[in-house]
Amino acid sequence: MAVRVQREDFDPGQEIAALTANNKTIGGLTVFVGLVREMAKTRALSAMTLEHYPGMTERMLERIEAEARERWPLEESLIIHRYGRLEPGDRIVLVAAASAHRDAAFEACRFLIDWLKTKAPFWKLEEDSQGDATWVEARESDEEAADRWQ
Amino acid sequence: MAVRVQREDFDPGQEIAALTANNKTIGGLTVFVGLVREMAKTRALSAMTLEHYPGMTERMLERIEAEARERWPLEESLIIHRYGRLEPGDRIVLVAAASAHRDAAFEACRFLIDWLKTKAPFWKLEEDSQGDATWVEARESDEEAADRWQ
Amino acid sequence: MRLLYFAWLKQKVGHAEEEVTLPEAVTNVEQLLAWLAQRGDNYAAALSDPKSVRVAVNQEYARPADPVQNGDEVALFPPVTGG
Amino acid sequence: MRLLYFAWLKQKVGHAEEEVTLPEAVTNVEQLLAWLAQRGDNYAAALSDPKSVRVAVNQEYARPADPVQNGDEVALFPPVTGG
Repeated sequence: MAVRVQREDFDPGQEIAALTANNKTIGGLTVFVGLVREMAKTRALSAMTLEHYPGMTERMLERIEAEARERWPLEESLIIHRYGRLEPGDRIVLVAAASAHRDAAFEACRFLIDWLKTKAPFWKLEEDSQGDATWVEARESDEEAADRWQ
Repeated sequence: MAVRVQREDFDPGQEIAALTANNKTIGGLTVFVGLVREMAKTRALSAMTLEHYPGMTERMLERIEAEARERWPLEESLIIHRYGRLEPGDRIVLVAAASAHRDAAFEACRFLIDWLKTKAPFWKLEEDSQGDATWVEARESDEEAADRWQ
Repeated sequence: MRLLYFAWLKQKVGHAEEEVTLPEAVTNVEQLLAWLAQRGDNYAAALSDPKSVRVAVNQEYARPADPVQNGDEVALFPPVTGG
Repeated sequence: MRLLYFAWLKQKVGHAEEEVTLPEAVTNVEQLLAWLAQRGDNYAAALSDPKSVRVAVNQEYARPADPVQNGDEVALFPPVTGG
Protein backbone atom coordinates (compact mmCIF):
# COMPACT_ATOMS: atom_id res chain seq x y z
CA MET A 1 0.00 0.00 0.00
CA ALA A 2 1.76 3.08 -1.23
CA VAL A 3 1.33 6.36 -3.09
CA ARG A 4 4.16 8.27 -4.74
CA VAL A 5 4.03 11.61 -6.55
CA GLN A 6 7.37 12.25 -8.18
CA ARG A 7 9.20 14.02 -10.98
CA GLU A 8 11.45 11.04 -11.80
CA ASP A 9 10.52 8.13 -14.02
CA PHE A 10 9.72 4.75 -12.46
CA ASP A 11 10.51 1.17 -13.46
CA PRO A 12 7.32 -0.90 -13.82
CA GLY A 13 9.25 -4.17 -13.62
CA GLN A 14 10.90 -3.21 -10.35
CA GLU A 15 7.56 -2.06 -8.91
CA ILE A 16 5.81 -5.29 -9.93
CA ALA A 17 8.62 -7.40 -8.50
CA ALA A 18 8.48 -5.51 -5.19
CA LEU A 19 4.68 -5.82 -4.98
CA THR A 20 4.61 -9.58 -5.40
CA ALA A 21 7.83 -10.50 -3.58
CA ASN A 22 7.37 -12.78 -0.56
CA ASN A 23 3.59 -12.73 -0.73
CA LYS A 24 2.37 -16.17 -1.72
CA THR A 25 -1.25 -15.22 -1.17
CA ILE A 26 -1.33 -13.22 -4.40
CA GLY A 27 -2.94 -15.05 -7.30
CA GLY A 28 -3.28 -12.10 -9.66
CA LEU A 29 -1.76 -8.68 -10.19
CA THR A 30 -3.23 -6.09 -12.56
CA VAL A 31 -1.12 -3.11 -13.57
CA PHE A 32 -2.05 -0.11 -15.67
CA VAL A 33 0.62 2.19 -17.09
CA GLY A 34 -0.40 5.49 -18.71
CA LEU A 35 1.92 7.08 -21.26
CA VAL A 36 2.16 10.40 -23.09
CA ARG A 37 0.74 9.96 -26.59
CA GLU A 38 2.19 11.84 -29.50
CA MET A 39 -1.24 12.63 -30.92
CA ALA A 40 -3.68 14.72 -28.95
CA LYS A 41 -7.20 15.22 -30.28
CA THR A 42 -6.23 17.14 -33.36
CA ARG A 43 -2.49 17.79 -33.33
CA ALA A 44 0.91 16.30 -32.66
CA LEU A 45 2.39 17.04 -29.26
CA SER A 46 6.00 17.82 -28.58
CA ALA A 47 5.66 17.77 -24.79
CA MET A 48 3.28 17.88 -21.85
CA THR A 49 3.73 19.46 -18.45
CA LEU A 50 1.93 18.01 -15.47
CA GLU A 51 1.17 20.36 -12.60
CA HIS A 52 -0.06 19.14 -9.23
CA TYR A 53 -1.04 20.45 -5.79
CA PRO A 54 1.64 19.21 -3.42
CA GLY A 55 -0.01 17.92 -0.27
CA MET A 56 -3.56 17.65 -1.56
CA THR A 57 -2.55 15.41 -4.46
CA GLU A 58 -0.91 12.84 -2.19
CA ARG A 59 -3.83 13.07 0.22
CA MET A 60 -6.38 12.38 -2.51
CA LEU A 61 -4.37 9.48 -3.92
CA GLU A 62 -4.10 7.94 -0.46
CA ARG A 63 -7.84 8.27 -0.07
CA ILE A 64 -8.51 6.67 -3.47
CA GLU A 65 -6.23 3.80 -2.53
CA ALA A 66 -7.88 3.36 0.87
CA GLU A 67 -11.29 3.32 -0.82
CA ALA A 68 -10.15 0.55 -3.19
CA ARG A 69 -8.88 -1.48 -0.25
CA GLU A 70 -12.22 -1.16 1.48
CA ARG A 71 -14.07 -2.35 -1.60
CA TRP A 72 -11.84 -5.27 -2.61
CA PRO A 73 -9.73 -7.78 -0.67
CA LEU A 74 -6.35 -6.53 -1.88
CA GLU A 75 -3.00 -7.89 -0.81
CA GLU A 76 -1.11 -4.97 -2.32
CA SER A 77 -1.76 -1.72 -4.14
CA LEU A 78 0.35 1.05 -5.59
CA ILE A 79 -0.14 4.43 -7.24
CA ILE A 80 2.75 6.33 -8.80
CA HIS A 81 2.06 9.59 -10.64
CA ARG A 82 4.65 11.86 -12.19
CA TYR A 83 4.65 15.63 -12.54
CA GLY A 84 6.79 18.05 -14.54
CA ARG A 85 7.65 18.08 -18.23
CA LEU A 86 7.17 14.83 -20.12
CA GLU A 87 7.57 13.89 -23.77
CA PRO A 88 5.64 11.49 -26.01
CA GLY A 89 6.37 7.91 -24.99
CA ASP A 90 7.17 8.89 -21.39
CA ARG A 91 5.38 7.13 -18.54
CA ILE A 92 2.90 9.29 -16.58
CA VAL A 93 1.20 7.00 -14.12
CA LEU A 94 1.22 3.46 -12.78
CA VAL A 95 -1.58 1.90 -10.74
CA ALA A 96 -1.49 -1.68 -9.54
CA ALA A 97 -3.68 -3.98 -7.47
CA ALA A 98 -2.83 -7.50 -6.29
CA SER A 99 -5.27 -9.97 -4.80
CA ALA A 100 -5.83 -13.66 -4.30
CA HIS A 101 -8.22 -13.59 -7.27
CA ARG A 102 -8.14 -11.87 -10.63
CA ASP A 103 -11.60 -10.31 -10.42
CA ALA A 104 -10.57 -8.14 -7.49
CA ALA A 105 -7.23 -7.29 -9.06
CA PHE A 106 -8.85 -6.12 -12.31
CA GLU A 107 -11.70 -4.21 -10.76
CA ALA A 108 -9.59 -2.45 -8.15
CA CYS A 109 -6.98 -1.46 -10.74
CA ARG A 110 -9.67 -0.01 -12.99
CA PHE A 111 -11.25 1.79 -10.06
CA LEU A 112 -7.91 3.32 -9.05
CA ILE A 113 -7.24 4.84 -12.47
CA ASP A 114 -10.86 5.94 -13.04
CA TRP A 115 -11.04 7.74 -9.71
CA LEU A 116 -7.58 9.16 -9.98
CA LYS A 117 -8.54 10.83 -13.26
CA THR A 118 -11.42 12.76 -11.72
CA LYS A 119 -10.34 13.24 -8.09
CA ALA A 120 -6.58 13.76 -7.99
CA PRO A 121 -5.40 17.35 -8.54
CA PHE A 122 -3.26 17.13 -11.67
CA TRP A 123 -3.45 19.37 -14.72
CA LYS A 124 -1.92 18.80 -18.13
CA LEU A 125 -0.46 21.54 -20.29
CA GLU A 126 0.09 20.27 -23.82
CA GLU A 127 2.66 21.83 -26.14
CA ASP A 128 2.49 21.24 -29.88
CA SER A 129 5.31 21.42 -32.39
CA GLN A 130 4.54 25.13 -33.06
CA GLY A 131 5.23 25.83 -29.38
CA ASP A 132 1.55 26.52 -28.68
CA ALA A 133 0.61 25.47 -25.16
CA THR A 134 -2.95 24.52 -24.17
CA TRP A 135 -4.40 23.28 -20.93
CA VAL A 136 -6.18 19.95 -21.40
CA GLU A 137 -9.88 20.16 -20.60
CA ALA A 138 -11.50 17.57 -18.35
CA ARG A 139 -13.28 14.89 -20.35
CA GLU A 140 -16.87 13.95 -19.68
CA SER A 141 -16.00 10.33 -20.44
CA ASP A 142 -13.65 10.36 -17.44
CA GLU A 143 -16.46 11.59 -15.21
CA GLU A 144 -18.69 8.85 -16.54
CA ALA A 145 -16.03 6.22 -15.96
CA ALA A 146 -15.66 7.37 -12.35
CA ASP A 147 -19.42 7.50 -11.86
CA ARG A 148 -19.71 3.78 -12.53
CA TRP A 149 -18.07 3.21 -9.15
CA GLN A 150 -20.48 5.34 -7.12
CA MET B 1 1.51 -9.21 -31.11
CA ALA B 2 3.06 -12.36 -29.74
CA VAL B 3 2.32 -15.61 -27.95
CA ARG B 4 4.89 -17.62 -26.00
CA VAL B 5 4.47 -20.94 -24.23
CA GLN B 6 7.60 -21.70 -22.25
CA ARG B 7 9.05 -23.53 -19.27
CA GLU B 8 11.29 -20.61 -18.21
CA ASP B 9 10.23 -17.67 -16.09
CA PHE B 10 9.70 -14.26 -17.71
CA ASP B 11 10.49 -10.70 -16.62
CA PRO B 12 7.34 -8.53 -16.59
CA GLY B 13 9.38 -5.32 -16.60
CA GLN B 14 11.34 -6.34 -19.67
CA GLU B 15 8.15 -7.38 -21.45
CA ILE B 16 6.40 -4.11 -20.63
CA ALA B 17 9.40 -2.08 -21.76
CA ALA B 18 9.56 -3.98 -25.04
CA LEU B 19 5.82 -3.55 -25.68
CA THR B 20 5.83 0.21 -25.27
CA ALA B 21 9.26 1.03 -26.72
CA ASN B 22 9.16 3.32 -29.75
CA ASN B 23 5.40 3.39 -29.99
CA LYS B 24 4.17 6.86 -29.14
CA THR B 25 0.60 6.01 -30.10
CA ILE B 26 0.13 4.02 -26.89
CA GLY B 27 -1.71 5.91 -24.17
CA GLY B 28 -2.40 2.98 -21.87
CA LEU B 29 -1.06 -0.48 -21.19
CA THR B 30 -2.84 -3.01 -18.99
CA VAL B 31 -0.94 -6.05 -17.76
CA PHE B 32 -2.17 -9.03 -15.79
CA VAL B 33 0.25 -11.42 -14.08
CA GLY B 34 -1.03 -14.67 -12.60
CA LEU B 35 0.95 -16.34 -9.82
CA VAL B 36 0.90 -19.66 -7.97
CA ARG B 37 -0.86 -19.19 -4.64
CA GLU B 38 0.20 -21.10 -1.58
CA MET B 39 -3.39 -21.79 -0.55
CA ALA B 40 -5.67 -23.80 -2.79
CA LYS B 41 -9.33 -24.19 -1.84
CA THR B 42 -8.74 -26.18 1.33
CA ARG B 43 -5.04 -26.92 1.70
CA ALA B 44 -1.54 -25.52 1.39
CA LEU B 45 0.25 -26.32 -1.85
CA SER B 46 3.88 -27.20 -2.14
CA ALA B 47 3.95 -27.14 -5.93
CA MET B 48 1.90 -27.19 -9.11
CA THR B 49 2.67 -28.79 -12.46
CA LEU B 50 1.22 -27.29 -15.62
CA GLU B 51 0.72 -29.62 -18.56
CA HIS B 52 -0.12 -28.36 -22.05
CA TYR B 53 -0.77 -29.64 -25.56
CA PRO B 54 2.19 -28.47 -27.63
CA GLY B 55 0.94 -27.13 -30.92
CA MET B 56 -2.72 -26.76 -30.05
CA THR B 57 -1.97 -24.55 -27.02
CA GLU B 58 -0.02 -22.05 -29.11
CA ARG B 59 -2.67 -22.18 -31.82
CA MET B 60 -5.48 -21.41 -29.36
CA LEU B 61 -3.53 -18.57 -27.74
CA GLU B 62 -2.85 -17.05 -31.16
CA ARG B 63 -6.53 -17.25 -31.94
CA ILE B 64 -7.52 -15.64 -28.63
CA GLU B 65 -5.06 -12.83 -29.29
CA ALA B 66 -6.33 -12.34 -32.86
CA GLU B 67 -9.89 -12.19 -31.54
CA ALA B 68 -8.91 -9.47 -29.06
CA ARG B 69 -7.30 -7.47 -31.84
CA GLU B 70 -10.45 -7.70 -33.91
CA ARG B 71 -12.57 -6.43 -31.05
CA TRP B 72 -10.37 -3.58 -29.79
CA PRO B 73 -7.99 -1.16 -31.49
CA LEU B 74 -4.80 -2.51 -29.94
CA GLU B 75 -1.31 -1.26 -30.64
CA GLU B 76 0.31 -4.22 -28.94
CA SER B 77 -0.63 -7.45 -27.21
CA LEU B 78 1.23 -10.27 -25.56
CA ILE B 79 0.46 -13.63 -23.98
CA ILE B 80 3.11 -15.63 -22.11
CA HIS B 81 2.13 -18.87 -20.37
CA ARG B 82 4.47 -21.22 -18.57
CA TYR B 83 4.31 -24.99 -18.22
CA GLY B 84 6.17 -27.47 -16.01
CA ARG B 85 6.63 -27.52 -12.26
CA LEU B 86 6.04 -24.25 -10.40
CA GLU B 87 6.08 -23.32 -6.74
CA PRO B 88 4.01 -20.86 -4.70
CA GLY B 89 4.96 -17.30 -5.64
CA ASP B 90 6.10 -18.31 -9.14
CA ARG B 91 4.67 -16.50 -12.16
CA ILE B 92 2.35 -18.59 -14.36
CA VAL B 93 0.99 -16.25 -17.00
CA LEU B 94 1.25 -12.70 -18.32
CA VAL B 95 -1.26 -11.07 -20.64
CA ALA B 96 -0.93 -7.49 -21.82
CA ALA B 97 -2.81 -5.12 -24.09
CA ALA B 98 -1.73 -1.64 -25.18
CA SER B 99 -3.94 0.90 -26.91
CA ALA B 100 -4.32 4.62 -27.45
CA HIS B 101 -7.01 4.61 -24.75
CA ARG B 102 -7.33 2.88 -21.40
CA ASP B 103 -10.80 1.44 -22.00
CA ALA B 104 -9.54 -0.76 -24.81
CA ALA B 105 -6.40 -1.71 -22.90
CA PHE B 106 -8.39 -2.83 -19.83
CA GLU B 107 -11.13 -4.66 -21.68
CA ALA B 108 -8.80 -6.46 -24.06
CA CYS B 109 -6.51 -7.54 -21.20
CA ARG B 110 -9.46 -8.91 -19.26
CA PHE B 111 -10.79 -10.66 -22.34
CA LEU B 112 -7.41 -12.30 -22.99
CA ILE B 113 -7.15 -13.85 -19.52
CA ASP B 114 -10.84 -14.82 -19.33
CA TRP B 115 -10.73 -16.61 -22.67
CA LEU B 116 -7.35 -18.14 -22.05
CA LYS B 117 -8.69 -19.79 -18.89
CA THR B 118 -11.46 -21.64 -20.73
CA LYS B 119 -10.02 -22.15 -24.23
CA ALA B 120 -6.29 -22.78 -23.95
CA PRO B 121 -5.29 -26.41 -23.30
CA PHE B 122 -3.50 -26.24 -19.96
CA TRP B 123 -4.07 -28.48 -16.96
CA LYS B 124 -2.90 -27.97 -13.39
CA LEU B 125 -1.77 -30.73 -11.09
CA GLU B 126 -1.55 -29.47 -7.51
CA GLU B 127 0.72 -31.10 -4.93
CA ASP B 128 0.17 -30.51 -1.23
CA SER B 129 2.70 -30.78 1.55
CA GLN B 130 1.76 -34.46 2.13
CA GLY B 131 2.80 -35.18 -1.46
CA ASP B 132 -0.80 -35.76 -2.55
CA ALA B 133 -1.34 -34.68 -6.15
CA THR B 134 -4.74 -33.63 -7.51
CA TRP B 135 -5.81 -32.36 -10.91
CA VAL B 136 -7.52 -28.99 -10.61
CA GLU B 137 -11.11 -29.07 -11.80
CA ALA B 138 -12.41 -26.43 -14.20
CA ARG B 139 -14.29 -23.69 -12.37
CA GLU B 140 -17.75 -22.65 -13.42
CA SER B 141 -16.88 -19.05 -12.57
CA ASP B 142 -14.21 -19.16 -15.29
CA GLU B 143 -16.81 -20.31 -17.81
CA GLU B 144 -19.08 -17.49 -16.71
CA ALA B 145 -16.28 -14.95 -16.99
CA ALA B 146 -15.59 -16.11 -20.54
CA ASP B 147 -19.28 -16.12 -21.44
CA ARG B 148 -19.51 -12.40 -20.77
CA TRP B 149 -17.54 -11.87 -23.97
CA GLN B 150 -19.80 -13.92 -26.23
CA MET C 1 -6.10 33.25 4.33
CA ARG C 2 -3.63 31.59 2.00
CA LEU C 3 -4.86 31.44 -1.60
CA LEU C 4 -3.36 29.05 -4.18
CA TYR C 5 -4.00 29.03 -7.93
CA PHE C 6 -3.26 26.20 -10.35
CA ALA C 7 -3.11 25.62 -14.11
CA TRP C 8 -4.79 28.32 -16.23
CA LEU C 9 -6.25 29.96 -13.13
CA LYS C 10 -2.72 30.67 -12.02
CA GLN C 11 -1.87 32.08 -15.44
CA LYS C 12 -4.95 34.32 -15.58
CA VAL C 13 -4.58 35.60 -12.03
CA GLY C 14 -0.88 36.11 -12.63
CA HIS C 15 0.55 34.50 -9.50
CA ALA C 16 0.58 31.10 -7.81
CA GLU C 17 -0.29 32.18 -4.30
CA GLU C 18 -1.03 35.12 -2.05
CA GLU C 19 -2.10 36.01 1.49
CA VAL C 20 -5.40 37.87 1.87
CA THR C 21 -7.46 39.06 4.80
CA LEU C 22 -11.16 38.33 4.34
CA PRO C 23 -13.78 41.04 4.90
CA GLU C 24 -16.21 39.99 7.60
CA ALA C 25 -19.00 39.57 5.08
CA VAL C 26 -17.15 36.72 3.34
CA THR C 27 -17.94 33.48 5.15
CA ASN C 28 -18.37 30.84 2.45
CA VAL C 29 -16.82 29.67 -0.83
CA GLU C 30 -19.40 31.38 -3.04
CA GLN C 31 -18.86 34.72 -1.31
CA LEU C 32 -15.10 34.27 -1.52
CA LEU C 33 -15.23 33.81 -5.31
CA ALA C 34 -17.50 36.87 -5.71
CA TRP C 35 -15.20 38.97 -3.55
CA LEU C 36 -12.09 37.82 -5.43
CA ALA C 37 -13.71 38.55 -8.82
CA GLN C 38 -14.02 42.24 -8.03
CA ARG C 39 -10.40 42.63 -6.94
CA GLY C 40 -9.21 43.31 -10.51
CA ASP C 41 -9.51 42.43 -14.19
CA ASN C 42 -7.16 39.46 -13.81
CA TYR C 43 -9.38 37.94 -11.11
CA ALA C 44 -12.56 38.77 -13.02
CA ALA C 45 -11.16 37.01 -16.11
CA ALA C 46 -9.99 33.98 -14.15
CA LEU C 47 -13.34 33.57 -12.40
CA SER C 48 -15.67 34.53 -15.26
CA ASP C 49 -16.93 30.96 -15.71
CA PRO C 50 -17.71 29.58 -12.23
CA LYS C 51 -18.55 26.14 -13.70
CA SER C 52 -14.91 25.65 -14.63
CA VAL C 53 -13.52 26.60 -11.21
CA ARG C 54 -12.98 24.00 -8.51
CA VAL C 55 -12.24 25.00 -4.93
CA ALA C 56 -10.44 23.14 -2.17
CA VAL C 57 -10.49 24.37 1.43
CA ASN C 58 -7.64 23.01 3.51
CA GLN C 59 -6.97 20.47 0.77
CA GLU C 60 -10.54 19.14 0.70
CA TYR C 61 -12.92 19.70 -2.22
CA ALA C 62 -15.48 22.34 -1.20
CA ARG C 63 -18.91 23.45 -2.44
CA PRO C 64 -20.30 27.00 -2.77
CA ALA C 65 -21.97 26.93 0.65
CA ASP C 66 -18.99 25.49 2.53
CA PRO C 67 -17.51 27.88 5.14
CA VAL C 68 -14.18 29.69 4.81
CA GLN C 69 -12.28 31.78 7.31
CA ASN C 70 -8.97 33.54 7.78
CA GLY C 71 -6.31 30.90 8.45
CA ASP C 72 -7.66 28.51 5.82
CA GLU C 73 -5.66 27.36 2.82
CA VAL C 74 -7.95 27.79 -0.18
CA ALA C 75 -7.01 26.56 -3.65
CA LEU C 76 -8.69 27.47 -6.94
CA PHE C 77 -8.18 25.32 -10.01
CA PRO C 78 -9.84 23.94 -13.14
CA PRO C 79 -11.34 20.42 -13.29
CA VAL C 80 -8.53 17.90 -12.91
CA THR C 81 -7.01 16.07 -15.88
CA GLY C 82 -4.40 13.70 -14.50
CA GLY C 83 -3.68 10.06 -15.18
CA MET D 1 -5.08 -42.30 -36.24
CA ARG D 2 -2.84 -40.73 -33.63
CA LEU D 3 -4.44 -40.53 -30.20
CA LEU D 4 -3.17 -38.19 -27.47
CA TYR D 5 -4.20 -38.16 -23.79
CA PHE D 6 -3.62 -35.34 -21.29
CA ALA D 7 -3.85 -34.75 -17.53
CA TRP D 8 -5.85 -37.41 -15.62
CA LEU D 9 -7.03 -38.99 -18.87
CA LYS D 10 -3.41 -39.82 -19.61
CA GLN D 11 -2.97 -41.26 -16.11
CA LYS D 12 -6.10 -43.40 -16.30
CA VAL D 13 -5.41 -44.68 -19.81
CA GLY D 14 -1.81 -45.30 -18.82
CA HIS D 15 -0.03 -43.74 -21.77
CA ALA D 16 0.31 -40.34 -23.44
CA GLU D 17 -0.21 -41.42 -27.04
CA GLU D 18 -0.80 -44.33 -29.37
CA GLU D 19 -1.52 -45.18 -32.98
CA VAL D 20 -4.80 -46.95 -33.73
CA THR D 21 -6.59 -48.08 -36.87
CA LEU D 22 -10.28 -47.26 -36.79
CA PRO D 23 -12.91 -49.89 -37.62
CA GLU D 24 -15.01 -48.79 -40.58
CA ALA D 25 -18.06 -48.24 -38.38
CA VAL D 26 -16.30 -45.45 -36.43
CA THR D 27 -16.80 -42.20 -38.33
CA ASN D 28 -17.40 -39.53 -35.67
CA VAL D 29 -16.19 -38.42 -32.24
CA GLU D 30 -19.03 -40.04 -30.33
CA GLN D 31 -18.41 -43.41 -32.00
CA LEU D 32 -14.68 -43.07 -31.39
CA LEU D 33 -15.21 -42.61 -27.63
CA ALA D 34 -17.59 -45.59 -27.48
CA TRP D 35 -15.15 -47.76 -29.39
CA LEU D 36 -12.22 -46.69 -27.16
CA ALA D 37 -14.21 -47.36 -23.96
CA GLN D 38 -14.55 -51.06 -24.81
CA ARG D 39 -10.86 -51.56 -25.51
CA GLY D 40 -10.09 -52.26 -21.85
CA ASP D 41 -10.76 -51.36 -18.23
CA ASN D 42 -8.29 -48.47 -18.33
CA TYR D 43 -10.15 -46.87 -21.25
CA ALA D 44 -13.54 -47.60 -19.69
CA ALA D 45 -12.43 -45.89 -16.46
CA ALA D 46 -10.98 -42.88 -18.26
CA LEU D 47 -14.10 -42.38 -20.36
CA SER D 48 -16.74 -43.28 -17.78
CA ASP D 49 -17.93 -39.67 -17.46
CA PRO D 50 -18.30 -38.27 -21.00
CA LYS D 51 -19.18 -34.81 -19.62
CA SER D 52 -15.65 -34.44 -18.30
CA VAL D 53 -13.93 -35.43 -21.53
CA ARG D 54 -13.02 -32.84 -24.17
CA VAL D 55 -11.95 -33.88 -27.67
CA ALA D 56 -9.81 -32.06 -30.20
CA VAL D 57 -9.52 -33.31 -33.78
CA ASN D 58 -6.42 -32.04 -35.54
CA GLN D 59 -5.97 -29.50 -32.72
CA GLU D 60 -9.50 -28.07 -33.04
CA TYR D 61 -12.18 -28.57 -30.39
CA ALA D 62 -14.67 -31.13 -31.69
CA ARG D 63 -18.25 -32.17 -30.83
CA PRO D 64 -19.76 -35.66 -30.66
CA ALA D 65 -21.06 -35.54 -34.23
CA ASP D 66 -17.86 -34.18 -35.81
CA PRO D 67 -16.20 -36.63 -38.24
CA VAL D 68 -12.98 -38.53 -37.55
CA GLN D 69 -10.89 -40.68 -39.86
CA ASN D 70 -7.60 -42.52 -39.96
CA GLY D 71 -4.81 -39.99 -40.36
CA ASP D 72 -6.34 -37.54 -37.88
CA GLU D 73 -4.64 -36.43 -34.67
CA VAL D 74 -7.25 -36.79 -31.94
CA ALA D 75 -6.64 -35.57 -28.36
CA LEU D 76 -8.71 -36.45 -25.29
CA PHE D 77 -8.45 -34.31 -22.17
CA PRO D 78 -10.39 -32.85 -19.21
CA PRO D 79 -11.80 -29.30 -19.23
CA VAL D 80 -8.89 -26.86 -19.29
CA THR D 81 -7.63 -25.08 -16.17
CA GLY D 82 -4.81 -22.76 -17.27
CA GLY D 83 -4.07 -19.16 -16.44
